[in-house]
Amino acid sequence: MGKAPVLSLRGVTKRFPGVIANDNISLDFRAGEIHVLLGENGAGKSTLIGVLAGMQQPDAGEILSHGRAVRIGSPRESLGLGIGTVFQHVLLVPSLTVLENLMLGRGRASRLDRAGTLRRFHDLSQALAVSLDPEAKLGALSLGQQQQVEIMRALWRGEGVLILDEPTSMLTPQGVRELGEVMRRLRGQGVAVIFITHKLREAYEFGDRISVLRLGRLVGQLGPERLSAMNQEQATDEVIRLMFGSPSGHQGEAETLAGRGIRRRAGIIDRSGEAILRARDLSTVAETGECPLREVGFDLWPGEVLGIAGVDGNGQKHLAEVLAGQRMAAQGSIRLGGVEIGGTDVGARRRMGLRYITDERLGEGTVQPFSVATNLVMKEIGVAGLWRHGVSLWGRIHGHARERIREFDIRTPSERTPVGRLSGGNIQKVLLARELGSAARVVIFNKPTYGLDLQNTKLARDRIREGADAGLATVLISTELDELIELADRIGVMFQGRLAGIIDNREGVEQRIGLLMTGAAA
Amino acid sequence: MSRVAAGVLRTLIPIALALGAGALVLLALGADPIDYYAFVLRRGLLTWSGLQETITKLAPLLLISAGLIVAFRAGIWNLGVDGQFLLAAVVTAALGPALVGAIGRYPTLIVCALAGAAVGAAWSLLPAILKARYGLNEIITTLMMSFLGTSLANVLIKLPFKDPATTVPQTETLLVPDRLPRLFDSTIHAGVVLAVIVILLVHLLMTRTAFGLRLQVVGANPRAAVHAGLNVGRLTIATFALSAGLAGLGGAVEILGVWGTVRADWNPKFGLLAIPLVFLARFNGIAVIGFVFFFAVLLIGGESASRRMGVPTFFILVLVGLLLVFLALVEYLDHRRRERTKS
Amino acid sequence: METLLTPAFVTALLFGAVTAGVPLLLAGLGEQVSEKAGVLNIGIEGMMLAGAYAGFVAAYYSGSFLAGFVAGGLGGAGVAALMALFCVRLGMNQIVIGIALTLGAEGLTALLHHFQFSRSYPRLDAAPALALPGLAEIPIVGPALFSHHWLVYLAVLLVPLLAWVFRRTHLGLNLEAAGQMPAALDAAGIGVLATRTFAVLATGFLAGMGGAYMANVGAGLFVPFMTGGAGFMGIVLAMLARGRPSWVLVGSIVFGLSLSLTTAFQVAGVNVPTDVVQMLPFLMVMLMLVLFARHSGLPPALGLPYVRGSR
Amino acid sequence: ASAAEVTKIAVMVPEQGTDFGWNQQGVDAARIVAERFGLEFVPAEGLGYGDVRPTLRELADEGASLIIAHASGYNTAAPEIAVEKNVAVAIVDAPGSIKPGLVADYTLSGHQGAYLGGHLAATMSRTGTVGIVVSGEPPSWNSQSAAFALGAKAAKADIKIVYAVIGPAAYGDAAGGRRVTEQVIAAGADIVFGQGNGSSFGMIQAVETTKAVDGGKAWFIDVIGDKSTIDKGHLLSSVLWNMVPVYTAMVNDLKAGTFGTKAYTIGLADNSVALLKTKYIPQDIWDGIWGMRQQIIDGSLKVEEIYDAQAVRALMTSVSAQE
Ligand SMILES: Nc1ncnc2c1ncn2[C@@H]1O[C@H](COP(=O)(O)OP(=O)(O)OP(=O)(O)O)[C@@H](O)[C@H]1O
Ligand SMILES: Nc1ncnc2c1ncn2[C@@H]1O[C@H](COP(=O)(O)OP(=O)(O)OP(=O)(O)O)[C@@H](O)[C@H]1O
Ligand SMILES: [Mg+2]
Ligand SMILES: [Mg+2]
Repeated sequence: MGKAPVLSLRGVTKRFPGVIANDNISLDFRAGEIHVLLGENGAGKSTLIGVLAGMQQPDAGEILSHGRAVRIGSPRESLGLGIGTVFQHVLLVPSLTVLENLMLGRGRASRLDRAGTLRRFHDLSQALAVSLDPEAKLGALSLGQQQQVEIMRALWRGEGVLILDEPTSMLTPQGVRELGEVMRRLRGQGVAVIFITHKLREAYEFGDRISVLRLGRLVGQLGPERLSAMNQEQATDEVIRLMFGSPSGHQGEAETLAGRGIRRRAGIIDRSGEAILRARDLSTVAETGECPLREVGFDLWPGEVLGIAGVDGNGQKHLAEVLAGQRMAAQGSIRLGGVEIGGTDVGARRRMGLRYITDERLGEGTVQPFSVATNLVMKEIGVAGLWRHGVSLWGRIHGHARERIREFDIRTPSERTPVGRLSGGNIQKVLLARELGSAARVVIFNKPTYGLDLQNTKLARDRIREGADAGLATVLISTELDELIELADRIGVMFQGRLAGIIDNREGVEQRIGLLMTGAAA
Repeated sequence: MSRVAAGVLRTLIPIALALGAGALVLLALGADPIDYYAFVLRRGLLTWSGLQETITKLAPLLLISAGLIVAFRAGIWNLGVDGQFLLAAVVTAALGPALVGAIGRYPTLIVCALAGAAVGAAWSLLPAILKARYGLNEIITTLMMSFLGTSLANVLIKLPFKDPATTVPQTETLLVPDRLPRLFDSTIHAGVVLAVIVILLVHLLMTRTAFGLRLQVVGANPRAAVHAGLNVGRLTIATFALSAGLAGLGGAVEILGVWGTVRADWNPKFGLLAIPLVFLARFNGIAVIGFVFFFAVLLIGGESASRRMGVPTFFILVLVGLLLVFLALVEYLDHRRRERTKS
Repeated sequence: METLLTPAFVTALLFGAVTAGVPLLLAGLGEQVSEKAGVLNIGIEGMMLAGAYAGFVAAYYSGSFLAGFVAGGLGGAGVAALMALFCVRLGMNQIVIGIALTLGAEGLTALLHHFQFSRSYPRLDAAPALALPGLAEIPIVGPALFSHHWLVYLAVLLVPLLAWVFRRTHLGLNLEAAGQMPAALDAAGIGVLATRTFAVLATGFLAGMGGAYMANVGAGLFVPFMTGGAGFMGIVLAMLARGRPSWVLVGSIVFGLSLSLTTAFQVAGVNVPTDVVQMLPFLMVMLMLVLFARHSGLPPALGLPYVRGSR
Repeated sequence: ASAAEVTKIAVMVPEQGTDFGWNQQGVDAARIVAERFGLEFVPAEGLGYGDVRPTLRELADEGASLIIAHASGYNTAAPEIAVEKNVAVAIVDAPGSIKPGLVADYTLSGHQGAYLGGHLAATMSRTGTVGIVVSGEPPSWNSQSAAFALGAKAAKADIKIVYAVIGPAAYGDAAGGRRVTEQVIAAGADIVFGQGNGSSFGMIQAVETTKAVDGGKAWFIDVIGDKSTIDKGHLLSSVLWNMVPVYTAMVNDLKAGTFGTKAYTIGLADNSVALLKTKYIPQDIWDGIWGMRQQIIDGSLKVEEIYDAQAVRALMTSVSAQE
């Protein structure tokens, strides 16, 4: 294997208060190779990327570019080395247009070169097979589209190294396939691609080399020759062994983690009784860049999981918010246990047992600077037991937090740690712990496993399944088909704000949903 | 213990630096810094007569600070406290003398205090509604209302509330015996005690109650507040009312305790000092008391020292500016230290 | 009575409105640059005052108005440099530092004036006026609007220029990004700290020029505290303008006119306290806010320090 | 009130005593009187318009025999402290609150001088219009504005009088002073009677740099202090105040134990109010003014005292409305 590394890490270490995010990591990235980084939430993948992108300064170790030691003191210096990065969290300016975002950083005080930028924009649009309106305000685009802009920007100067931190987390299967094509094409052009994902299938499908991080340390690597020698099953088993150090005894675990042999929920739903949740022609008014609801209706029975499939940005957000009471419907009715709740607020609905687990864990789900404990009680400030006559009983609030942390296995230094310091997976556990209490009757999940690693994904899905088995009525909004197929009893598809045909989750459901998602049969 | 010592040290060093910088200016003015600072200390802190003045100065600053703490913790930048303070003061000064004859001293004092708070709150209503209903940024609106309030106060003094007995444009005067009672035989009025109690209560309200926690959630992440089902609009208006009400109470107390009347064009601009101090104290009511006291010593003592040493009083402004900068520096370094260690 | 409202007088009213408006215009435009970049520059009052003092001293001793304005700009930029160091580079609290700098500048300039000028109160000669050929001949309006010191035209030209910079140059994009999503600017390879430093210094320079204009052209001399809150007015104007320079111009015209209006009323013998007239512009603005209240669209990162890679 | 031994007098002023005006005259006069009586002298300058009780108390504690609170803004606080500390204070603009042995009032008004100033202005005005510019409307300035208008009126029935206030609390607004003065000149005034602390330098600047509507020179009539040392040839006159007689009388009364029994005033009679004679005033006109001065002194000519702002404005309006 003659390819010399274009970029190398030598003993890179990065500490954060309380954690060693990267612990003496040495890695080589080669031209024309797609190098997959795998690891649990909090394993240190993004930190490593941050170091390469000049966003983080390593505490120890060195970086070699074409064998030459370099210091990447700022993003500019990273770009200067031909490294293009698509960060895990979109780093674009919402108030600027697509074109302006692409022009950002191409100059200091000089005039903007719209014509030239537009030309390059069209070239790249071709190459990436995307169609975006260059004059659209970025904030008005769906996360998926925003990510396409990010990729375009990362490729702008035809970089030698392209880093993609969990790019597929908000793409449709179709989108993922296209991204795969792009990566392969770039590999063909001799670009070194660094690709981070939590989905083993993608890792095997696209990766020439797989490196696994665990608790900040590099715990193993599958080189091209070994990888090509293995079939997908062997590869995934090996990766899982590396990731979780679980001896191959836990085959069952490995299987579910790998998402193989999905057991559909065998729950037999009794639909004779009255539906606990009845939605009738719900419609909303949209602000710019949002997709409103258009006459959405469905029934949901206790113990049932209603899956909502669809490409991101087809009204799922509005549906969730309208059901939760965060957004008032322009028309339509919602009945919970026979009671009309269309006019009631979040608090009232929560007291009636309606719960909502948002997909925006940081945006609205948590208050980052506040402690885990506070975030755990955020939706019931003032309740008896934790408060007396409106006076906070902090002792009890922290006690309550410790219970939840134990029960939901939240990995946090303490209940007083600011929630913003936790990794994505653990923040999600905080949300689950907050919502899935005893009094819950109906739960709405919005992309519950988005950005979670295998283990946390499994945990979250188990929670959903257990809940349903215990009689919870569940609305499960997800862009991941296999997740829906694994968990849902019936699946509806959102397309342009409408809920197209709700069908039973049986064999061959994939094709029909696939069609509905593109509006074909809608 | 040693942590406390370290903390004290971390505060003392920058103060020393600021005083050092001030000393250079004093030398340039041909004054002996040692003498100057000695005078400041003696008048502001070490003599009972001076200390009384220092303590008396706390009342309006603490009440305004209390109002600011409520607003700032709720993420609402009420920068209009001066207008709220002033209007409340004018109304108090107009009401007091008119009422005292009819209903007697203590009822008057209570009515005036309440009226002042009400006026302050009322003056924040428009910004509150604009913020709650349209999300209009309150920095602009409160600043505007503050300018408006200052002018309106003058109009009120010069036209409806003018004391006909004097040629000077000012309200009638609430006579000394009718003002807030003084503590023992000192010149400190009961309003100071009220102010201290109020700010401590506000501190508890914000840190130890459900209401306070709700406000803090709204302040830290409004979207999370909506998600959690908090009525952000109502909380916003409540915050404004409470914050401005306290500023108004400050105005009332200052009149009932010290002035007895308001003269046209009077505007102490306490907010300009209280706002930075509240930030330096990180919205902590107890810490605010310390900062406000420190600066009260500086103001009372500095004025005396300037007079005794023939230094123009402008120098006090320079000193205040220097201290704010260096204290902000501590706050910053301390913050950095916490960031590094906290986990 | 109306006989007093002669053409000459009307001209003077308009002329006065301009002289009163220009410092606000410069301060407002300056503040707008900082705010766009995400820095809430409360210290602008101090920057104006420093500019007024430095500008006067330079103009007085050199006898050159140009020197005065340059010095004024540098004086303002000097204070701004402190703001940049403390608030941008170190990320210290912008409101505390802003107020501290304002108080410090007030005290320092007053002290300097006290020892330098309080016995002699030196005054400059009338600022040379540059009459725009043609326009200046228009009756009433001509001499009122088109016969001013060149800095006035410069200040007005700054409006379209800034608008152009904001919308058509990389600097404009960088400033916008620094205020909207600093991390994105950083990731794009432009230093957020440098961008903001640049913005704050620009603010200081413009505010300082405004102060210098106030002292050298407006008053012809320096007296302590002479800016009297013009800086804070600038902040309000900048925020109301929502990033549009043209609105700052409109705003400063309104306030300038309202000041002249005060005099007009009095001379016309309308018997109301000046305070009432002073309230008019604020009332107007509040009214407009109530009627057309929409999100005030301040940059999300306004007032927040930027620390690379922090969570 | 019984005779007291006087050892030390203090004077309190809101701004630095270097303004060629209210503050400077007050401090200087007090100093002179102190020297004259061989008393210890304590100036407290730049106290601003905030609460001065701390300073009053401190001065009392330091054993001041007399505290001159030289600002109308101090005339509520000072009497209170006088009672509290049993110290003699002198206040301005509050004749109502005198107390034997404790509180004396001296209402300073140069209205008599201003009347002469108005006469001078009207007779010397080429344009037939004179102006009055003030930075605020405290009583003592109101009375002078009114007297100036009356004097002008008396000299020329058809004189036009343009009255303008710079703005609220514009004591230091030099730019405003200049702007408004220029506008007043544009309104036809060739002689401007200006009252204002820091802002009055802006007014002078305007007079120096603006031509009157007839293309001729514009003149300035100042108040309280004598700015001729910094004049550039536009200072026509000034209504000079001299507090020395008043302060002297106070000390004497204090010694005699009659302090606080009378209100002190300044006037033409003892030259505590005088019109500044500059070389720009033609002798014949000056003689006429001098004669009028006699009439005022011997009471044959009464100058109305108007302290209220509204009344003053009303007067101006009516004055100019008559043509
Ligand atoms: N700026 C920061 N400050 C403090 N701690 C941080 C910071 N960034 C990351 N961490 C911590 O470092 C560890 C690694 O975080 P990192 O984001 O690199 O993990 P990751 O592998 O990207 O996880 P995920 O798959 O959820 O993105 C985590 O424990 C995280 O809490
Ligand atoms: N000479 C200049 N003229 C106009 N704008 C400038 C100039 N210098 C810098 N700027 C502006 O300042 C900002 C920062 O410039 P630059 O990116 O070179 O700083 P930097 O060196 O990256 O900052 P740092 O070293 O702090 O990371 C840019 O937005 C640029 O528009
Ligand atoms: Mg990551
Ligand atoms: Mg650089």
